[in-house]
Amino acid sequence: MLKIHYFAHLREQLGRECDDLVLPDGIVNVAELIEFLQHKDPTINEIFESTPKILVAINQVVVSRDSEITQNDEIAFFPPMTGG
Amino acid sequence: MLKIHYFAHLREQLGRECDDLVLPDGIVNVAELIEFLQHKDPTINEIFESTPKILVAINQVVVSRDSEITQNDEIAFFPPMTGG
Amino acid sequence: MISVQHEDFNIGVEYENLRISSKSPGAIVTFTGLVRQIYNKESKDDIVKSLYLEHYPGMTEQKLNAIEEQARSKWELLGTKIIHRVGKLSADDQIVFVGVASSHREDAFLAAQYIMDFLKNEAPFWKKQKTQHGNEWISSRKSDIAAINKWK
Amino acid sequence: MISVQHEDFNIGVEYENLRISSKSPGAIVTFTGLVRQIYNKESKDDIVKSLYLEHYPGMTEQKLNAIEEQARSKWELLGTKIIHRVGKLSADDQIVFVGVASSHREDAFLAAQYIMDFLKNEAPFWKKQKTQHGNEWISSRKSDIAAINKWK
Repeated sequence: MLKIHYFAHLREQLGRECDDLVLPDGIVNVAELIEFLQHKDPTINEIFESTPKILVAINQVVVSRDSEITQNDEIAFFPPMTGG
Repeated sequence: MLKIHYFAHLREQLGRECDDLVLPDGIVNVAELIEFLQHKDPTINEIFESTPKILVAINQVVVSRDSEITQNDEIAFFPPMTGG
Repeated sequence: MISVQHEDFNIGVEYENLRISSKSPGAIVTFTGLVRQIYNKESKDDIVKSLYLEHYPGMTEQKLNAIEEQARSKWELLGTKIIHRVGKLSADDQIVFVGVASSHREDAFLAAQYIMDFLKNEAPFWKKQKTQHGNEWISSRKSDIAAINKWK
Repeated sequence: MISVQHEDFNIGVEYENLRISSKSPGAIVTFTGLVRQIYNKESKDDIVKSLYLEHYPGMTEQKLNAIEEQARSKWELLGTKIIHRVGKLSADDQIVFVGVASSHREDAFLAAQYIMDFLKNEAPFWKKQKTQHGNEWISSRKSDIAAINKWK
């Protein structure tokens, strides 16, 4: 089971903090997962269409969109950091 | 009357903090004053001979050795600063 | 040492802790980031009423530890401390503290700047500000992204 | 503001003064210089027993004010404070404090470094240290002289 977290305005637009998802067959990397989520959820589609830069972390490490995903990974989507 | 101050190891070697001196005739700049003091005082001569870099200030501003001296100036001799 | 916390912090206490826990430091640099009343210079009428700081628990702590470790591997440091607050803050509140103790001032200054530059760009915190015009998530600044490049 | 004094100072108090007197700063950087137990790395058995700090009354204050003024003309600063102690100090004592408040961290970091670099080279202070081998006036360091050049 994948755990997918959303932060900041992504979380707010979506109206929830996270999703649980069984890694669908044929989904190998981050780009494919995003495409899958966009098809499944119109709000997620809207968020990814309207937000210029969304970062992705796998197991709490920021990765590129061609990074591989495996079952039980912790995935997170968020805008660029603005702390400090 | 010139007031001549000595600081740090110059003051210690000399055994005094300052000298009062009527600006001697013909002494126009710092280099000439140093030469005059070296002739007058063997300890000052020794200090200037043995110390590689002595800084000079006229009226509390560091100046070069060709700077002009006028009566009533406050002169100071000291080694490079080591504060902070 | 790092801490992600809701509570405020005290610079005097943090400084003394660094001073005592480091072995005979010659230089201690502290950086404190605070909530400015006006965040954006171009819209001077936007007075910040409050700021909400969100973070990614777990990843945030991991990242701050990694940044601290990187700084300690690049410079000879005798002590480091990073504190970042989360939750609701008001104008003029303290947000972030970085303290660095070293034998020499260059190392202490560079390490503190390095930690802040990477914290800004890589530690998962997000700011939402409330002004008289409503709530708004703050976008990342180009100058902060550029700041990273000087360390490469 | 500048102060040349025999008395110790308190970083917490100095920080709070800067914070209160500056109008809504976004960044406050403090630098504190302390007496290291071992001043010279090459002679590790020379433990500093005490340090005597001499200065040139009048010129010192004038120079510190000028350095502070230069920093304020180069960066957008909301508040600055320089304290330098004189007289007899012991190992681990605080010697010098520089505090800078600004809207942005880059300005605060750069101004604090600038002030320290010029203070080291241009403010008339001289250190004499006492170790088990006796008393010795400390020579100026090449690295401190070099530090000035990066601002030119």
